[in-house]
Amino acid sequence: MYCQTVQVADQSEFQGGYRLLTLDAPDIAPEVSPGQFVHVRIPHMEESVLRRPFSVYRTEGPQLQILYKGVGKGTRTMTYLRAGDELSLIGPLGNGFPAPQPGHFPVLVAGGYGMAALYLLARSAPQPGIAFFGGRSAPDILCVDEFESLGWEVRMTTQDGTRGRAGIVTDEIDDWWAVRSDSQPLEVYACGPNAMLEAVARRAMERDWQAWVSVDRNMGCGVGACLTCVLKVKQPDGEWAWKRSCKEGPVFDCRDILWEED
Amino acid sequence: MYCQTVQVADQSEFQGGYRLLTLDAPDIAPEVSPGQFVHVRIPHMEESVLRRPFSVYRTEGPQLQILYKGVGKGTRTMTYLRAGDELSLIGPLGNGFPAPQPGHFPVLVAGGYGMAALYLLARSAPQPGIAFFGGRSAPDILCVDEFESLGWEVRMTTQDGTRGRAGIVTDEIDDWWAVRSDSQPLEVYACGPNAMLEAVARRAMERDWQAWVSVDRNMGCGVGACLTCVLKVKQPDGEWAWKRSCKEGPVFDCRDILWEED
Amino acid sequence: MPNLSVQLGPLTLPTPVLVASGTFGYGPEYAELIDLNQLGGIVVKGIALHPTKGNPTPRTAEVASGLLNAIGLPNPGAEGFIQEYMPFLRQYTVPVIVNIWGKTVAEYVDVARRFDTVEGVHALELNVSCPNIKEGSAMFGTCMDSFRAVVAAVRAATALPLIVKLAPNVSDIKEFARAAEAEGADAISLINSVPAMAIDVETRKPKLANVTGGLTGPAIRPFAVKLVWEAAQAVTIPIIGIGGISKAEDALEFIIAGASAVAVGTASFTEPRTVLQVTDGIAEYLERHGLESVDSLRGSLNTGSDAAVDTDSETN
Amino acid sequence: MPNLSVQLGPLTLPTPVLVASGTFGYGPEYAELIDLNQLGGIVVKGIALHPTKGNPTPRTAEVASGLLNAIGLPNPGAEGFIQEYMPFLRQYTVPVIVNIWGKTVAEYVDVARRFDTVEGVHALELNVSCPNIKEGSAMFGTCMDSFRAVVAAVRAATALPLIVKLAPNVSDIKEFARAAEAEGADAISLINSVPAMAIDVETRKPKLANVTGGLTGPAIRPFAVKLVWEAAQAVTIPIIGIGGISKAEDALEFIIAGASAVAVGTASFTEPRTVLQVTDGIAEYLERHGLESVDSLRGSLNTGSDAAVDTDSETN
Ligand SMILES: Cc1cc2nc3c(=O)[nH]c(=O)nc-3n(C[C@H](O)[C@H](O)[C@H](O)COP(=O)(O)OP(=O)(O)OC[C@H]3O[C@@H](n4cnc5c(N)ncnc54)[C@H](O)[C@@H]3O)c2cc1C
Ligand SMILES: Cc1cc2nc3c(=O)[nH]c(=O)nc-3n(C[C@H](O)[C@H](O)[C@H](O)COP(=O)(O)OP(=O)(O)OC[C@H]3O[C@@H](n4cnc5c(N)ncnc54)[C@H](O)[C@@H]3O)c2cc1C
Ligand SMILES: Cc1cc2nc3c(=O)[nH]c(=O)nc-3n(C[C@H](O)[C@H](O)[C@H](O)COP(=O)(O)O)c2cc1C
Ligand SMILES: Cc1cc2nc3c(=O)[nH]c(=O)nc-3n(C[C@H](O)[C@H](O)[C@H](O)COP(=O)(O)O)c2cc1C
Ligand code: FES
Ligand code: FES
Repeated sequence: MYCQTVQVADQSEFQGGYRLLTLDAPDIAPEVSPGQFVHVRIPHMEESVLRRPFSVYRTEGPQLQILYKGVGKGTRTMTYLRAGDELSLIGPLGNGFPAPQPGHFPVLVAGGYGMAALYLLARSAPQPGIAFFGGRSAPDILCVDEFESLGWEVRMTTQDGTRGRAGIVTDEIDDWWAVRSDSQPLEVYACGPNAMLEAVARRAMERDWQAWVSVDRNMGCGVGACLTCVLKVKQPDGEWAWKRSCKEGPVFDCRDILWEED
Repeated sequence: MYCQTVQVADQSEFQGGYRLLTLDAPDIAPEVSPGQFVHVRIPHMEESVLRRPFSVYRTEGPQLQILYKGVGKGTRTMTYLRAGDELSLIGPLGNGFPAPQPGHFPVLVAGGYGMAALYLLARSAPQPGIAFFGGRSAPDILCVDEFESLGWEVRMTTQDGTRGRAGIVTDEIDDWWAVRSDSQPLEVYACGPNAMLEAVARRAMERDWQAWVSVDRNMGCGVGACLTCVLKVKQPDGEWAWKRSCKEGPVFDCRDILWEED
Repeated sequence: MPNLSVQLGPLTLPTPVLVASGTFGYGPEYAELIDLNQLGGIVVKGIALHPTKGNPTPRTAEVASGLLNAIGLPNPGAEGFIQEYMPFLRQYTVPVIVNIWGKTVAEYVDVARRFDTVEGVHALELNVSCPNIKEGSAMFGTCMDSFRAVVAAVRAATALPLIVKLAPNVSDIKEFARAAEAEGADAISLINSVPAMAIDVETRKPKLANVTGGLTGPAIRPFAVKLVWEAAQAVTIPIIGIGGISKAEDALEFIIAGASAVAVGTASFTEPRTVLQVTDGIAEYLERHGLESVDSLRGSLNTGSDAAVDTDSETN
Repeated sequence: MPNLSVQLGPLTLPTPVLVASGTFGYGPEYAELIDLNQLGGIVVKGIALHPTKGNPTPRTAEVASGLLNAIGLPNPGAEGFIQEYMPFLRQYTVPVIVNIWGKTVAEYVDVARRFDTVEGVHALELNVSCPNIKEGSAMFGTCMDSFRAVVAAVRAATALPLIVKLAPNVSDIKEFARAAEAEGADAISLINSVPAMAIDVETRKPKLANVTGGLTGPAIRPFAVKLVWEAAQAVTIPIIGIGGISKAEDALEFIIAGASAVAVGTASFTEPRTVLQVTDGIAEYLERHGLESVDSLRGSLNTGSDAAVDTDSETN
């Protein structure tokens, strides 16, 4: 973990309102493992005391990339960053995904920035698997080429039917599962809206898949000190405890999460 | 008086750390009279609740220009403005200088941005006169060509002697006064550091010159509502009263100011 | 178009958005920029019986998301104000609320009484939250006995609608809200500026000549919203919410917390048209949410099931 | 190189810059980023006798120049803390100050007593400023009788240096500062977070699940500096100044106002190295001004001739 001033190498429009931010972070980038995030201090937001967390989309040598959308004050201010600007980064943070095991079939489920958050995992998997991407509309489906060029099969659903199947991502998963003949045990990795994660988790628990979900909670410190980002996790004794999604997470075994919470 | 969003037409380096900001302000610019100021809401300073006041240096049709120096948070943030950026302006504000009278000889005394603040007056005077500019060093002497091209004689003093005479501005004024033969009554207009204004005022009162000074006080509202910018002004009954430098000023007859104040 | 008018006891306001005392002068200062008739009301700068000069300079200092001020309540006195400014204000339909202060109960009573017969004055706002106004060593705004005494005396002295402006620096705002109600106030307004100070570390001098001052602006809003919410649970008289309002959303926080009206203060310095932008934004919000009046939004905070319903729950 | 060490009664700190309770965890969280031995002291997150879960989420919300929090004092309990974290903390030379709280005087006494025999604990900070800690209906931090009772009881129960952390929401901080001193506190720290709230106007729900929370960060600094300045005039025991410190200049304001040491809170979230930057900046300032120690700067505010010397002068 570092806290460093890094330089913007490039920023460009991506797709569907997303932007691609490339940072020169020679110490941090090589140490990022799939599912980890960085905590960004956004310049020119003097009124804001909090950083903003972003998953690492790709790393390439000394560089790391973030794929983000301008949804609020922080992310909209980020759009002003230009090559050469400096910003402070803490990272890599969080536990990240457990590595896919040889002999298991990897399945990805993603919505929104989850497609970016799963890319490093796809790249490091011992074998390509299948990826289910869901979104509202065609522009919300990101990075398909990148996954396909790694050999992954990508199945898409959009609510308005403008790309892939019309519907939600779990419709497609259910159909795939219903006709699946391969007997390798699944390893499912999901990152997206909470409702998507819960729907995946319920299926995983029913059908006995191993499934990890990466949750999105408001964060303060990002390093485990402030106890902002907690969620309820089941304990061996039947009780529950708050766990910090920045430290014990953001990736949790879906069976451990107390899903009633939200 | 307007409160309007205007556009930056241009911003460029000037000299001595000063920058020249040109604004498209078609309603405001034509109404500015010499010695008036505008109150600027500086963009990207969300933590700041106050505007910053600036004298109008030049107006040209729909444009007005400000000559300013990055001395603090606000003015340093202003340096980021680029052509096309928008900002909110209140103006024209303040009383401005009384117009020079025909038959009187106009004398300007300036330090710092005062050289810019007196330009419109020089341009509108019925006859050119003499201008005394003082500064720490050569780069602090601004706009000499502009005044000379209007026919004014410009005498300069710098503390380090790098331009004009070594010393302070009143040295030069005293020498000029000692050998002056012309008998026209003087009208003196001064804008600069408080010590300069006071030194000029003392001479004016001794030698019976008509002299106006433009004072620089911290401002809040800029329009007379908050009572931040007050200074002590003598009353006919021998008492004193606070007067608002944004409303009754920033230009005062030097005889009216209670100089003991500072 | 939703109905924007609100009722503060006997006082009807055309819109729920006032300008706060001391931040809008006496009316003429902003009249070139703003149509005063579009305001919910003008609360003029604090008026005492006799003219007062106010504090030495510097009187203000900018701080993070806020302003420190120690202006010192300079004013032309009741007579001066009536002569200099009332003829101007009478040209408008906007309700004029005179913010009054004094150094003793008797002075408060005298200045209140003076305004009873003045045409065009719609209400009085009692400024008991100025730290300097002392009777003996008690402070009217934070000492319960003096507070009750001054509210009761002014209530008896005026037939005008009476708004009592509360000090924020008390450990239980509910007590003061209830006392104001019990002593006959028609409404309460809160908060006044928060006692504070700033130091120039290079000179080791206070940034204000007066050493201490009052903090206002966005920095105090969460503190003010909390106090308004508490007060709203303690009294039935209407509340004017004040503190750091610079956009419609901020004003809506106060209304949802229980305020019937709000006042814009420091934000007028940043952007004179704030009061109108806030008014338009409230209208737009009511329309979008299908609400017919400000009253139907007032106090509608949904504290949910999870949420603690009293104010004594754990923080930190 | 000026001497940065400061004395808080019996407690010696290597530098005057601590990290504030609840904003730096229990030590390990930031240890990868910061050499803990460079800190003036670590004040750990509030510890109760028994483990506590804390509040529902959302627990924080960002506001203008500040943070609202209602974390709810989750903690592993005294035993859990001692087992999980003290072995780690003993590896460092940095003074460890344990922030303690309870729901009754008896609980405070028990948790204080538990730490008396724990190696590596340098002092206790008594958190009486958490709004939830009630005995009957009294709040320890704002009700003088309960305040005195808990300070006296804990004082009798511990031989460790005792720091009492004051609540900001009282009408006269001097009374509480004097009471802490009278009951035997070795030092006081202030301020704790300021009761506040924020509302999401679209959902009409509070932004915190707990409805209300505590405001911290730059927004509260001018308020905190004023309270420290007042407290410094009321007591002779040392003061730890807290509230919105994010750079050396901010810390120097507190020291010039009368604090012997300071603590960095929310700013650690924004920039974990703040505590070190503040320390370096203080050293640089002392050197530049030819001052040999923090003590020679402490309380050196020059209120001048013009300036009012009491706290009761006019604002507004
Ligand atoms: C582990 C993780 C990884 C993420 N990865 C990505 C990614 O790769 N790409 C992407 O686009 N997004 C990602 N996000 C989401 C991203 O962090 C948010 O979109 C971003 O924080 C939004 O900030 P904002 O200021 O633009 O907008 P908003 O969310 O609108 O913020 C508005 C307001 O919300 C409040 N707020 C924000 N955070 C908090 C908090 N912790 N506590 C209280 N209030 C808060 C603030 O008041 C803020 O001003 C990730 C989130 C997490 C937790
Ligand atoms: C009538 C008038 C005309 C001027 N014309 C010019 C000009 O033409 N060119 C030029 O360069 N300068 C001009 N100035 C000066 C210019 O306004 C200041 O340089 C500018 O305000 C500095 O702002 P700043 O934030 O950069 O720096 P600083 O002065 O360093 O501001 C630092 C801090 O000072 C404080 N501060 C500023 N104003 C106030 C206030 N009113 N009350 C309390 N605290 C305050 C704030 O905390 C601010 O952050 C003029 C000033 C006046 C009064
Ligand atoms: C410069 C200034 C002068 C003020 N003068 C008065 C006053 O005369 N009487 C009064 O009751 N309040 C006065 N106030 C307090 C405001 O009316 C208001 O309560 C406070 O500013 C909080 O609102 P804000 O955060 O929107 O500014 C003054 C505030 C400021 C900033
Ligand atoms: C997230 C958070 C948790 C806190 N927890 C505690 C606590 O457990 N005990 C305590 O006495 N103060 C606690 N505080 C208050 C801080 O110690 C400090 O007094 C306050 O944050 C003001 O300082 P700041 O403005 O620098 O943050 C907490 C503050 C924050 C922001
Ligand atoms: S964000 Fe602070 S503990 Fe997770
Ligand atoms: S700046 Fe507000 S009265 Fe002059």
